[in-house]
Amino acid sequence: MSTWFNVLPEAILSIAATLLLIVSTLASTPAMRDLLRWLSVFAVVASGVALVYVSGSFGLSADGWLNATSFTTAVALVLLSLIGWAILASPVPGEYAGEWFALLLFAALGSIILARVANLPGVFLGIEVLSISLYIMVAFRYTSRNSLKGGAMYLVLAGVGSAFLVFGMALIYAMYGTMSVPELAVLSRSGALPLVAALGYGMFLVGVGFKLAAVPFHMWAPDVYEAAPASAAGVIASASKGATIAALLPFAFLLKSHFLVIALLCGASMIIGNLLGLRETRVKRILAYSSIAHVGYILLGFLAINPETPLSLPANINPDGAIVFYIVVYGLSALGAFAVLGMLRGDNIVTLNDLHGLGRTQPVAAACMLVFVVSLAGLPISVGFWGKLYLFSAAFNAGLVKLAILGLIGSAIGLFYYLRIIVHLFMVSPEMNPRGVVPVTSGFQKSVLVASASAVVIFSVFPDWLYLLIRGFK
Amino acid sequence: MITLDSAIFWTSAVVAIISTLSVLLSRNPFHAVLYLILSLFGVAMIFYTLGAPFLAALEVIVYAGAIMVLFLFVVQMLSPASVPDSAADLKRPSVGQFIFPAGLAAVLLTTTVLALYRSGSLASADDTNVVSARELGVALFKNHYLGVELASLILLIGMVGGMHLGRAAGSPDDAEEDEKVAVR
Amino acid sequence: MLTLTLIIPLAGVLFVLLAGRVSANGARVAALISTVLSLQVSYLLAAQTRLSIAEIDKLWIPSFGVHFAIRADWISALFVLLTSLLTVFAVAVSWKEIRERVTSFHVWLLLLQLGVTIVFLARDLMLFYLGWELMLIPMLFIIGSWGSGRKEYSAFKFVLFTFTGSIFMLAAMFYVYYKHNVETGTLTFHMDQLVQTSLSATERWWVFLGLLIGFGVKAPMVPLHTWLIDAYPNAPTAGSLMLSGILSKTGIYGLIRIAEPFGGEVFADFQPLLVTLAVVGIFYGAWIALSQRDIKRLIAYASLSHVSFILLGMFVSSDMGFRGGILQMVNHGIATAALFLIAGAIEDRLQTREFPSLGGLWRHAPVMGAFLLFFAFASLGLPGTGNFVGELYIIGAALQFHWVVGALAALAVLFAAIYSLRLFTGTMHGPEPAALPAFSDTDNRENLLLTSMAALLILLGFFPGLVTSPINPSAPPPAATAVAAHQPKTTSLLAMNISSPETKVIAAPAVSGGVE
Amino acid sequence: MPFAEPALVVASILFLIGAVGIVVRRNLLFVLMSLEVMLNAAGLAFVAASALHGEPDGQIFFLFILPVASAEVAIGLALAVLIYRKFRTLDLWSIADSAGE
Amino acid sequence: MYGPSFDYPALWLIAGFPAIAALLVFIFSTAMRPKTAGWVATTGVGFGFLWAIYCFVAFNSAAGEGAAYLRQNHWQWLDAGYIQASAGFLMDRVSGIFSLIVTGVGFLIHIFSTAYMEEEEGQRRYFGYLSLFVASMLVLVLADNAFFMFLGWEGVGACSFALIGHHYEKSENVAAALKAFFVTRLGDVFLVLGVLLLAMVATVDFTRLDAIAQVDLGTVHPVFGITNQNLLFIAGLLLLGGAAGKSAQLPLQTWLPDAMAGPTPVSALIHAATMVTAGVYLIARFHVVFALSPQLMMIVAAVGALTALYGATCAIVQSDIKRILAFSTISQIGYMILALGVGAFSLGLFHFFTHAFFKALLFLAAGTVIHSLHGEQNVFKMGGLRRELPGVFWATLAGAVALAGIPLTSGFFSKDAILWSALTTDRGNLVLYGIGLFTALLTAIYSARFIYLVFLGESRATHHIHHPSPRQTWPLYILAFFALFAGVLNIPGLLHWEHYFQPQFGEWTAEPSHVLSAELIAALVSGVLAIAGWFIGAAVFGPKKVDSGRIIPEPAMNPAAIEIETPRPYKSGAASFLYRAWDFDRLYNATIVRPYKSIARILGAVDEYVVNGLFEAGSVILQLFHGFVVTLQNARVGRYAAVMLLGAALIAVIVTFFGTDNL
Repeated sequence: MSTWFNVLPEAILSIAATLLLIVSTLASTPAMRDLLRWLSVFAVVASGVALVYVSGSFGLSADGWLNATSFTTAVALVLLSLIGWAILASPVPGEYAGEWFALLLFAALGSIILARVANLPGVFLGIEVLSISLYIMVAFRYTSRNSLKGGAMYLVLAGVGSAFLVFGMALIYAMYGTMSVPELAVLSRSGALPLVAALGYGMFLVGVGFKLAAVPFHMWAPDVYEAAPASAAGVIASASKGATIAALLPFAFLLKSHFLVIALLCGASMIIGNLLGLRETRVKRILAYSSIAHVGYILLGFLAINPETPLSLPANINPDGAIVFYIVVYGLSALGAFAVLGMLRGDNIVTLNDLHGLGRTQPVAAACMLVFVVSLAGLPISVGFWGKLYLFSAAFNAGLVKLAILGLIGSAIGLFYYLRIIVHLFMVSPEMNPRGVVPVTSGFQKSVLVASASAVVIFSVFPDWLYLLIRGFK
Repeated sequence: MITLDSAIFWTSAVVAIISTLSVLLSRNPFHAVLYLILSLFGVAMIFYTLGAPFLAALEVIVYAGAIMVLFLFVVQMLSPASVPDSAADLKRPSVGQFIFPAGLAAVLLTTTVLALYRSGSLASADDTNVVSARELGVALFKNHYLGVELASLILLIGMVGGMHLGRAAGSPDDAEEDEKVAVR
Repeated sequence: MLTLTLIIPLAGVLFVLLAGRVSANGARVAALISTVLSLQVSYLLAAQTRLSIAEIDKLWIPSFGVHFAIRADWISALFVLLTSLLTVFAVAVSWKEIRERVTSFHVWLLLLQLGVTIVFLARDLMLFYLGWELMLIPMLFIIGSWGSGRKEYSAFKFVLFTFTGSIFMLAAMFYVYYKHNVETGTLTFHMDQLVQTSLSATERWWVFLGLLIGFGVKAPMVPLHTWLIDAYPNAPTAGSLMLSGILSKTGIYGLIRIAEPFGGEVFADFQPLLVTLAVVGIFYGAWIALSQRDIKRLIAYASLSHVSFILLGMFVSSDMGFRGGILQMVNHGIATAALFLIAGAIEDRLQTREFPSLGGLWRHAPVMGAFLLFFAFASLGLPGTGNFVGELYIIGAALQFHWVVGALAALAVLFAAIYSLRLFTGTMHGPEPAALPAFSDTDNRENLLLTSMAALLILLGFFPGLVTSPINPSAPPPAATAVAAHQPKTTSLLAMNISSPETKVIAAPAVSGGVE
Repeated sequence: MPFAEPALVVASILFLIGAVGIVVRRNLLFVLMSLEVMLNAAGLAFVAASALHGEPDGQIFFLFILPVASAEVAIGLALAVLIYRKFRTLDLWSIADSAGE
Repeated sequence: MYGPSFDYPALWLIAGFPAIAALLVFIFSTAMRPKTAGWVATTGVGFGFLWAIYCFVAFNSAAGEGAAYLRQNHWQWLDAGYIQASAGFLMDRVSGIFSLIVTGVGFLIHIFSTAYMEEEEGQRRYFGYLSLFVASMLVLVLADNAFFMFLGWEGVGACSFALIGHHYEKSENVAAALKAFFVTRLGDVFLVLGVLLLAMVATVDFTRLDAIAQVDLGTVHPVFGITNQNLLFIAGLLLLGGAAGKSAQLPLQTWLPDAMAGPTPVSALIHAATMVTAGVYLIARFHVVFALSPQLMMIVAAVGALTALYGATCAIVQSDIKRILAFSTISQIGYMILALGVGAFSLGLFHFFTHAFFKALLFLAAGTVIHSLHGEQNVFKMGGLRRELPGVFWATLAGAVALAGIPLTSGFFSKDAILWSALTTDRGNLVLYGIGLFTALLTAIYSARFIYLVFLGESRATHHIHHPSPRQTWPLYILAFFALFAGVLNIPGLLHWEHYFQPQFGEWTAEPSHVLSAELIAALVSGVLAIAGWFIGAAVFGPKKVDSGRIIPEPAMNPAAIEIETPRPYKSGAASFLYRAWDFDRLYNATIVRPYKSIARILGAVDEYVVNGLFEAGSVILQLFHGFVVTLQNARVGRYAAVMLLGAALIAVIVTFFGTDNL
């Protein structure tokens, strides 16, 4: 069986996306557009199956481009399921649904590539596939000035980011003359890092940091999140971050040389991210800031990784496992929160005042929001709490006490704005709502929401089940 | 001693840098585009001296030929000629605006140069071996087919984006567009 | 029994949700039923723990070694009993006061009860912490949505304070957990294992400090009390009742059941500071209470003073003080609840809590006045109410600790008298304010509640042994052997040996002696 | 002849000029051009690097940069056109300051 | 076996009857008619009285068999460390006498009240607390240990608060009630501490108090690091403080005059039977502790003597009829304390015994007078009531002469015996005796003044007279009888009383010399002095001595500051000073009350702005940081890119200059 075969998941997604584009021209009625939704879901599921099928059957394959260890498979599946969830939850009444789903599929493609890729151009191309489709999703509603604004900003800054990424790669390549990550890992572990490579990795981190919206490369996040359609923002927050982290994981060997840099990114994100949210009144921006902070927590886990050992998902406190766990946890909660916002209003800007009285007019949606926000805040006994506990205990085991304390402080600050969301949701009467929001929610989306909320609840009570689930992917 | 190659290299380097600077400083988009084309030519020459004639050609054809022309079209379409050069966004940035970024750039540059020359650990091939188009093609399609696929997909996505956003050009009516592109 | 105490509130939540669909009263009734049930259950549990410890221990989250481990010895069971009792009261007082979104109110109330019960029963640190934090959100809602005045602000303040404190607590717990893992290689949060962790003195110092901050905020211990001054008055009556009656007890409970075992010998280093803080708190609260214009704020400060009194009893580290503290926790829970109930009733009738617009109410509400007088006397520690016994024990213990502390504690009793009677005379006595609206006396529901509370206090006043006698002399009991040792061979709470005088009468001795 | 290292220096100079351009220019078109300059400089760096090692991989990477750059430009310019329609200007500052919706 | 049986009746019922009555009144208060409430309470106390007699007789028969006390121990009440107390009742000689007086006089006062309170509001409340008052006092005197006694002790305080503030509409009454409670409460603090000390050192079980004498005085106490002797001394002082609080002795006497705010029968109860005598009981009960240390006895005697003098001096100038009696009470209690202080414990009790009668009598009489004058209390607006209320007059006269200690009245015997002991016991001395004598003179003077101003001379009253009902007068007559003849119980030479208490106080009593001749001379001296005093009083305040022009204003109490604020009623500053009760109130207000309040206010501000401010400041700082980081977020691509560039430059610098293989 040729190693071609290992490309199957990606192939399925790309073919499905192209087909979708073609079919979408025929889809004129809403019913048919729902068909498109299911088509793309099917594609995602199919490529997931393919992933499981090819997992572990090859080492490096596609001539060193992809690898398919159980770990990468697990990560890829996590990302896929997140995007699949986004496809289910994203309300697309418009005519151009086909393109939307196609773009989501492209994003999925980029993500799983990033989860599995094993060399530098792969990383670059994966990131580009992901982010270019995201540009378009951000600017999808081109009739709104906001979307155009955000789209342009995202495009330019992301371009800068990837330019740094590529330049860094160039320097690395200039140093070592190879582009395969495993080889780089071996080379970099041997002795002190030469300055050129160090600089190259530094710039590489700039690019990655931008995709992650880690401080100080976070500036774009609030504006873009606000400009983008809620579900797109959800994808940016959950899947694209997760994919970038996944792409970063093979570079764990950097911890030997660039620990200080990453630690700074991590600390700054945890503190400044939460500080930024403190008095924000626009909900999407709040979520953007919280996403920045969460990147900080995830990086904390990344810092705890032991560069010498291969990545794995053991049962106990283990950074790699903790990170994957957290990607799921955070992704679920963030997607859910954004989905609720998406149902809330047609336009982009949702202020806290728009939430007034939701607890009484739309108890179900509000309850779901409560679950998601509590999980984001990491209040016990939410699954978010368990995720944080995994991360922090991993960090603590690795001796990163100071950073862990910083993280605790950060989450204490962060609690403030999460609480504000809750208060505005439940403790203000609907009359106080300036724009008299009557949320438009289709029964379908509602059920999706409830499903994911209850998933969050269940995993909150039995976090191990989620763990088993992740590890079950093989 | 100055060989022909080194002469070409240095002159084209200087040309590239100066013309890029003037892109940065010019006030008229037309001129900017032309300067950029010039700097691309310079880079193409450098490619040539680095033994990548095929890429040099591509640089000229794709970058200068295609992308820049696209720029020109847009510039014409938006006809900033009607906009006076004195428009706020076309003014040449004041020196004050330059200080901060230029400073940072200087820092980055110095670190890079330091890295390149202090460590000197770069394995420099004594003689540049020219990579022919054939070798390139072979390497590309033998080892990097996945990359090619992805690149093509990227172009496809770009096309989708262009099409989607281009739609707006057709319809003057926002209201109906609104619910066409409606997505939350 | 043990699991039922946790299951009933949960089932109650569902029950309330269903009944709430029918009508508001449905929700009320449902909540009442479930709380009364859990009262019954916890009574039986308490009766059982007089003989033996009830315990459940299941591995819950293997990847963390979190156990679902709950154990009820006498003290835990006692506070579970208090909790369910006060929850019944809370439901009852809210009957008329809570008029909108009744269902969700009771849901939150029951969740609160669940959290508190977990805290009192948990033997697993993580489980304890979960219960601890489980109290936050319900309280946030109860204060924030049904409170009065600056309710959101108060709710925020409460949650932020408690959460920040609990972060320190969690850090301390986690450190022990980590050390234990390093030592034994097993991941477990179970207290019985963790207390065996060998920690250096400095480690213990820090761990104890972390736990102290966490619990001190909740108790509250001066100077971590400022959330209370906003939260107590602005919460709905049920809320302040739960806050002052139970949530403060969770802090103290944590101190004696978790902080002290982990603190171990370093507790001695902290003792002077802690005793000082407690004494300061007593006078601070008592003194400021006098200067308040708002009756609920007055009660809040008074409660602060009482809690400090309890803490004093706990900190002087003597059996007597411990017994006094435990007894006083129960008394304070009931008495303050009653005071808040009456204050709430007054506010509900007059829409004001300010002294200047109160006074001379006795003519209109003699019964309420009588009750208020009784509970004011109770809170100033009049003999015949349990408060006296508790305070007497504490003063006695303090006197043994150091005569200055003892003297100050005794003096505090005078101060207590001052603010308590200020509360009474300010509302019931004196000339009526101009334009006093029609003021109705307490209705039967309130009378029933207050009577039962008063009866309880008097009962404890004459038979304090009901609470204290089962307490194991080796107090505070190290968890494992808690209360295994005490005697009474009956499973009724009222198993005081109240013997008729004959038993005590012995033959008349020689001339010097007397007829006994 | 060892032009590789000088070429790398030139590349970084171009790259930084592009970066500075993005910072200082307010007009979207100019910003996009600077972006092109940066990507192109990165490509140049790769070619130089491959010249160092005398193998084609670096040049291949340049081949991957090309489509990315063009795709970005395509979308960017499309956005520019739309933005000009909506805001009657390409000045990113005034666009940023102008109200949404 | 001696259970509660016919021979040994259940003691608790003595307190139980009034308590049950009170309970009934409270529970059915809304259902009951006010009249019924009155009768229920009265019946309860009445039964209590009868039962007390029964128990007392039973005890005496047991005592005949050589038993020192009856005791019934019901259950272990307190059980922690050294605090061990049973809920038990004890009947011995002391508590026997006390319970008889309390129930008996209380009963009479109840009867009186049923008439007195007829028109008043809130009768149910009144009677409920009144009989609860009696019940608590009975618990106080019948308890078998100090802790259980404290139950009654505090109960008395609580009821007195409720009763003094009976007319709660007027702020000054409330203020008076609060004052009474707080001052006595201060005493209680001392008492608690003292009791705890005793419990720690020896025991507070009343049947085992002799154990205190067995304590080795030399050893150093482990907890306090001082010898047991000093410890007992301190404990004694604390007990004295407690006694001073309840018994209105210096320096805690200020509450008693203001306690007049309550209805008059309440004052009668407080002064004669219940509250103020608690201190006497306490010291008598703990006589061992005091007798152990001469200095302590000295202090007690000094306090008693000074208080006696103080009360007399104040009483002599008062204008309010009830204040006169109040100060006289203070003075008379002073006598009792003096007696205890000089070691004549039984005589202290004897004076308590006699005093109970005539003081109750005087108060009830005063009540009747006030009643018949429609609430007029200023003696200078009375006079000439003899013609209107002859019965009341004669009764009052009996009480007055007894108070004055005119020979052959009860007061004479008790007081004279005290003076004699003050002179001749080894604990006594000439100074004490002198003070006592002088006080006796003053006492006689103001007694006479009382009679003359109120009953004799021409009427200065404005109202027409309202005649009392027999339910008011008969108690007066009964009390008058005892006031006159109760003295026979301790006629010098026979001394039944002292012999009766011999087993109780036994070796602790300081024996006065029993030289009959000398004793008779002393008696003669005091008798003559009393008579002389009476005549002086008559001479000064007699008929036609007091013109209606010269009227002393009655004190106006300022509720805010609980003190007597009056213009100088007399021309002489000294008189005004005495009139204002030596300005103790002003002193305490200036030194204690006002500072306390202001500190409270200051602390309140501190908590509001400093302690709370700290935490508020934290949030403010956070918000400042927020503002700082959020200013950069102005949607401008250029600036965002600049920040990115900054980050890149930082990373480059770190990597280059801080080394790559760091950490």
